[in-house]
Amino acid sequence: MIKKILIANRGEIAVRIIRACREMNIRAAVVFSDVDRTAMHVRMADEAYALGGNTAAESYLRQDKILEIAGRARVDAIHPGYGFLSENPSFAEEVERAEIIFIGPPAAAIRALGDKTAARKVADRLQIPTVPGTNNPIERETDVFALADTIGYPLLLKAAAGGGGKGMRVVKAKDELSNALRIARSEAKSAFGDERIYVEKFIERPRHVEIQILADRSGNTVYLGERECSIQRRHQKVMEESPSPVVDAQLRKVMGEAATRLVRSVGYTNAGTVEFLIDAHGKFYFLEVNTRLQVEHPVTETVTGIDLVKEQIRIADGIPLSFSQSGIVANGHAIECRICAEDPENSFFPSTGRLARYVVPQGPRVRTDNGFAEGDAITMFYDPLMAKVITWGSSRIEAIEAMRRALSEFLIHGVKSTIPFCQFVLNDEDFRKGIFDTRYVDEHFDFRKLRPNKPQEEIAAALAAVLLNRKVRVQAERQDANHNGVHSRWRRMKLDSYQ
Amino acid sequence: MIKKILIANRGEIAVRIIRACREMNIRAAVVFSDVDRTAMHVRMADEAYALGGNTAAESYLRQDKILEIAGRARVDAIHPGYGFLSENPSFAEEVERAEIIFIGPPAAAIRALGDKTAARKVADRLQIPTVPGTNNPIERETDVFALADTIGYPLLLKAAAGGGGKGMRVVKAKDELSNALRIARSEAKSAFGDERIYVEKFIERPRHVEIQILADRSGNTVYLGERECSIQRRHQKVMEESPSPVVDAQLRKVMGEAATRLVRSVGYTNAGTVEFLIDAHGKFYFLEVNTRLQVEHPVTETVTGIDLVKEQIRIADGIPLSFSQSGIVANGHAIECRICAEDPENSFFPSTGRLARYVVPQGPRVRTDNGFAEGDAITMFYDPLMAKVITWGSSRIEAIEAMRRALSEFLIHGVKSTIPFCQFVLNDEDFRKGIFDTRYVDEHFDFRKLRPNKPQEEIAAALAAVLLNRKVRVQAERQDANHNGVHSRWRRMKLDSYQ
Amino acid sequence: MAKDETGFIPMNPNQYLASFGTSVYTVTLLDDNRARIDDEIYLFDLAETGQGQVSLKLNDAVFEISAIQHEDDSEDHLLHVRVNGNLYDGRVEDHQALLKRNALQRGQRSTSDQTVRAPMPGKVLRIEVSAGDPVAAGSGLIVLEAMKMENEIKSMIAGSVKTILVDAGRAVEKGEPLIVIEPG
Amino acid sequence: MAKDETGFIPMNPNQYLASFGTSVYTVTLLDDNRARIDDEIYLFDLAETGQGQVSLKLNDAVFEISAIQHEDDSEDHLLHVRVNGNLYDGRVEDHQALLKRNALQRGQRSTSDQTVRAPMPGKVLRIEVSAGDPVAAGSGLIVLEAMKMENEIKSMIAGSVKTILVDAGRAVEKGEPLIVIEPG
Repeated sequence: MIKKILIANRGEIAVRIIRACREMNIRAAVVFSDVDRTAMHVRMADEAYALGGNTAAESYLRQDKILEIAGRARVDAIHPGYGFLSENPSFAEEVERAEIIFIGPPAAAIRALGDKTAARKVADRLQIPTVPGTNNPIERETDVFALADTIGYPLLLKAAAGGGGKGMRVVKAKDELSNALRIARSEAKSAFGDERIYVEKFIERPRHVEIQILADRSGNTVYLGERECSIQRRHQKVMEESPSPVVDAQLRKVMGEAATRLVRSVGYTNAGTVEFLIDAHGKFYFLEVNTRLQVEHPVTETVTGIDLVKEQIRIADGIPLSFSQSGIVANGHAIECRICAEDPENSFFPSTGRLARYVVPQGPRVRTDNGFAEGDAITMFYDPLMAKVITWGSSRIEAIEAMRRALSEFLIHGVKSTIPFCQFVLNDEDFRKGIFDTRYVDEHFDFRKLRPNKPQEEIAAALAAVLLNRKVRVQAERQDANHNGVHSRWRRMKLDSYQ
Repeated sequence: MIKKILIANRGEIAVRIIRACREMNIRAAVVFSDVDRTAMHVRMADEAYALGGNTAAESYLRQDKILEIAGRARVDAIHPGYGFLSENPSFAEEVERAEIIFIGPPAAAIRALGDKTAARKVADRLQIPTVPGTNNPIERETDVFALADTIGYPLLLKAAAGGGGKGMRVVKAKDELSNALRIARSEAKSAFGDERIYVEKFIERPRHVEIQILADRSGNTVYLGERECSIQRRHQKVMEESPSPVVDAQLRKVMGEAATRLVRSVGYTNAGTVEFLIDAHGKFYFLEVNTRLQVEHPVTETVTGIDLVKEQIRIADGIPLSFSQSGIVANGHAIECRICAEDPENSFFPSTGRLARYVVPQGPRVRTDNGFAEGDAITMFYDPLMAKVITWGSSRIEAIEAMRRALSEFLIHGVKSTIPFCQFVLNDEDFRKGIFDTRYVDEHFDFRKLRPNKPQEEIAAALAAVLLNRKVRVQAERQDANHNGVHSRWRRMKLDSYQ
Repeated sequence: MAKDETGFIPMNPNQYLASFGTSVYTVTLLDDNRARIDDEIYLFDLAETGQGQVSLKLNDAVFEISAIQHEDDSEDHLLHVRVNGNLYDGRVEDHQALLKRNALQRGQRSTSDQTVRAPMPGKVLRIEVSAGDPVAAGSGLIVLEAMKMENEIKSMIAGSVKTILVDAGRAVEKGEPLIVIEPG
Repeated sequence: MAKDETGFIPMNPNQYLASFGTSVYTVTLLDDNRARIDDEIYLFDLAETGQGQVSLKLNDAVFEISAIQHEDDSEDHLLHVRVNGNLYDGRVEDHQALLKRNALQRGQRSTSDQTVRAPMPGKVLRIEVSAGDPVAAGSGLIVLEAMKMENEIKSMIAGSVKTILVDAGRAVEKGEPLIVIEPG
């Protein structure tokens, strides 16, 4: 039985897993880099082990150190979270070789589905529709050009080892291809250490919809409905919801069963996500499998009432699922906003700094999965995700209004954040009607509309600034006066002593 | 249509109502006493109006000022919250006379059910079982003694105008009666300005179970299941849950229908709660009606998904309920802990002070309805309730484990709180099995068991205290050294200048 | 871990007595990251967080700690230490403090009269005892009204009422002495 | 509310210019709770909260406000003011500051060269322009790598590249000048 878990991650997801451990009376051990010595995941853990270093490569990606610590700490299992080592099949293998439970799918299943090219082959074999394109990474530029002519533009270039939209490039026309290919390869190399690229048809107006699955070690596989993840910036998700405004019960069943069939075929266990695109005609295409917990898992938890992290731990411990497909009922609507340290007024550039003020929302229908506290620093070393806000409503519009309310309470001072962007989306009529696709940011978003249009607030800002300015000046004058006072006294003392 | 609401309350419930207003795009105006100028409900409101004074009588109970402000602020409606003016029928009347909507039942319904004696008469007429006792307040001590002999001991003395357990006294035997009567009258007078007392049979091993109802202005009345509120200290609820471990579907229906019949009979609208006792044999007795929102309303919201505050506002605005009795489905289990500034090691005495540290729990399955922030003061003027933590689980035990986790994150430094008491209860085997009644605190609770039994934490406390002690000493020495340094420099300067 | 502390004075300036509940720990700081606590040596690392708290690593275990001085109890320098949210009350005495305490204890008769203080601000409603009355542990002494409730303050020890320091009707501050009980 | 601020210097030491976005407010503090903002008189009450914020009452409306000085932009004393969670960037100038600014503007040629700064710490991957190159508003200048992403920094104005201050491969700090663009 799992009594102690090593969490090989940081930030909000490490905190999320610690909380699940607490509720299951499991001891939580964590690892940390030098800058993370006082990070929230360390503060909340039961045990903490230094990795040294600061960059991901020096710390959270160091398989050797993590395995050594797991042995020393005598943990029963390792939870990799998302990112870092979570989808690395050789790490999963090494963990299992050390007779420690890897909280995730078997290495073979990661290998079979984690690589996009391999996963597409499986899907093709099972006759699950895929996006037209290559099943193999293409090495030579001339081959890319030849294929492009077959499929037709626009094209999408994707890193074979990528994920979360990293290393993706759209190529609109032939004359952009050569340059785009170079950048995509360079990014893929720097992000994943693997510059292989593959090429596919770019689906226009696609919605990104994914199916959450759970598979236990007794052969039960279920799907937990879908997540709509079309609101993306830089090809990365920033707002997600469940259910999707375009998925009805019939489509949910077809996609859910396709996802189940896919993971079953490779002996998959634990949690996983099968990503699809849905085009303007409601046709879906298999995209890839994320063989791990997703960032956006809370929206599924919120509507189904099923705790995915606890289920991951139970499955890894050999416990069968306590519910069947028919027992999974989605209730109401959930939305998530990712609160990232980025500047939406400046192309979502990362924003670093110290959190001078950091107040997270509270109250009804709000869940905040958060990895930082006031006074903490946001460094350039890791992912800019600070927190996720999840709201629930009995209807989609109630969830949206709850999110508007929650974000109005979220106070961050010290770094820029995606909050104004999320507020823009929540106020946008098309979004509120459910009409959007993955091109939403390119087509709808105007950073000049981010600034709030509230004249009374601006007047209040002006007056408060004047009053604070005067206060600072008065204090400075008082200090000067005191200094003069000291000087005078000192002069007087000299006079007294020596005259 | 309601566009602006005046909230005639403070603390967590005022904040709760502000949040509902935000989500409904209604402007929220609040009132405040002198000490509350920077209280959370003022900070979060759109508009704020000074009442002056500090005690409740000087501020939040001043009907005249509140009505004057409501007129000046041109609000459409007043929400009274709980406590203060919420169950005062003449205030409701005055509000209506000023052509402002009172967000609560009509004055006549408050009058018919708000007084316990009147409410019992209604219940008797409808053949809803009540606890044996008097329907009228008893004035003369000799009459009390005579009645006591008829009913038999133990007896319960209750303030006619009381609520929330205030002004209640158990009398175990005849020789205690005279003294208890004196104290009960004095407390009733000081708390409610009404010293009338009534007398009833004290039900042994009773569980306090209450039914939430909603009634719109179109004649629809529904019940939203029950709340179990037997964990009480000083006859006041401190932990509540829904559903109750002792209420099955059949009993829920019978009690729910009794509650509905009762409120319907007096033309009740808006939210209300019908309180019952359930004895050891599962027999229920009508106790009283709270003609307002309850402190513990979030547990019902959490399992039903219905937002009671929003429904209150919609009903007051004349909008019919959007669901029928059969549409109300309870999902999973919710528990609430009241976090009060009280010392559970010292008879739950109120504890005042400044919140040097105040960190509320976050993350999955936790809702915190909170009225304070770090740096705020807890004064002696008002109710000691600081926050409510509500957790949800698919099972009762999952909700309990989530609450244990949540309370372990709730950090309060500066005042004592009920957190250690709640932790005691959450760890208690009888509570975990669902075996408890309103005598739980008297019979199970031992304040000497409140201190955590965690040797490693105590060692950590000792070492941290030593290290902080040394740091303070070193800093003090350094300051002394600096002072000496200044002196030396000053002496040197003198020497330089004048030798 | 509980030890008899009477008369024990550490001679090492890096040695401290930390009293928490019924336990008394002898803590010796060996260097910047090693301490001996009673008979065991621990590796430690104390890091301040941005929130005015500290994160203490003790061997591999990690604790989130914040400490404040008890406000209305300045006479004995009680520390409230929160470890992972749990409260530990205690005090720390170093070489100098212990020397001072020892000298004080020698110099004056150790009296154990107990001063009953107001646990909150409020109004004295009734005084239920008179000077000289015998009291049992747990028997009522005085009734305070605060936050709309009557709160009966009880004696923690058996003995007799030595002095009554307040009158009925009087408003009292938190921590204000109300009654002195002489044990016996 | 937007006014031409050129050359306007308040003669009253209680008068300030507050510039927020495209609006410039003339704020005169009349006494401790009255201010004239442009042509309107407001009753105000500023109260500090325990959290280092202020609660500002402006007539009957109430705003929760926190303000910090922009860290890496010390040259123009930009204030970040959060009102009810929304961000307002601006600056305040009093009598003295305005006199000083006016003197400065008379003394030196007003140059509007734009310095492009690093919006985050990172590594310069590529420089896409050379000195003298014409640039359009929105055209790419330099590619920074940070947080595992490539970030192309674009010109905000049309003009030409005056100076390139960094080399490819170089690590840069947040706010560090990268390129100077001459408008035109």
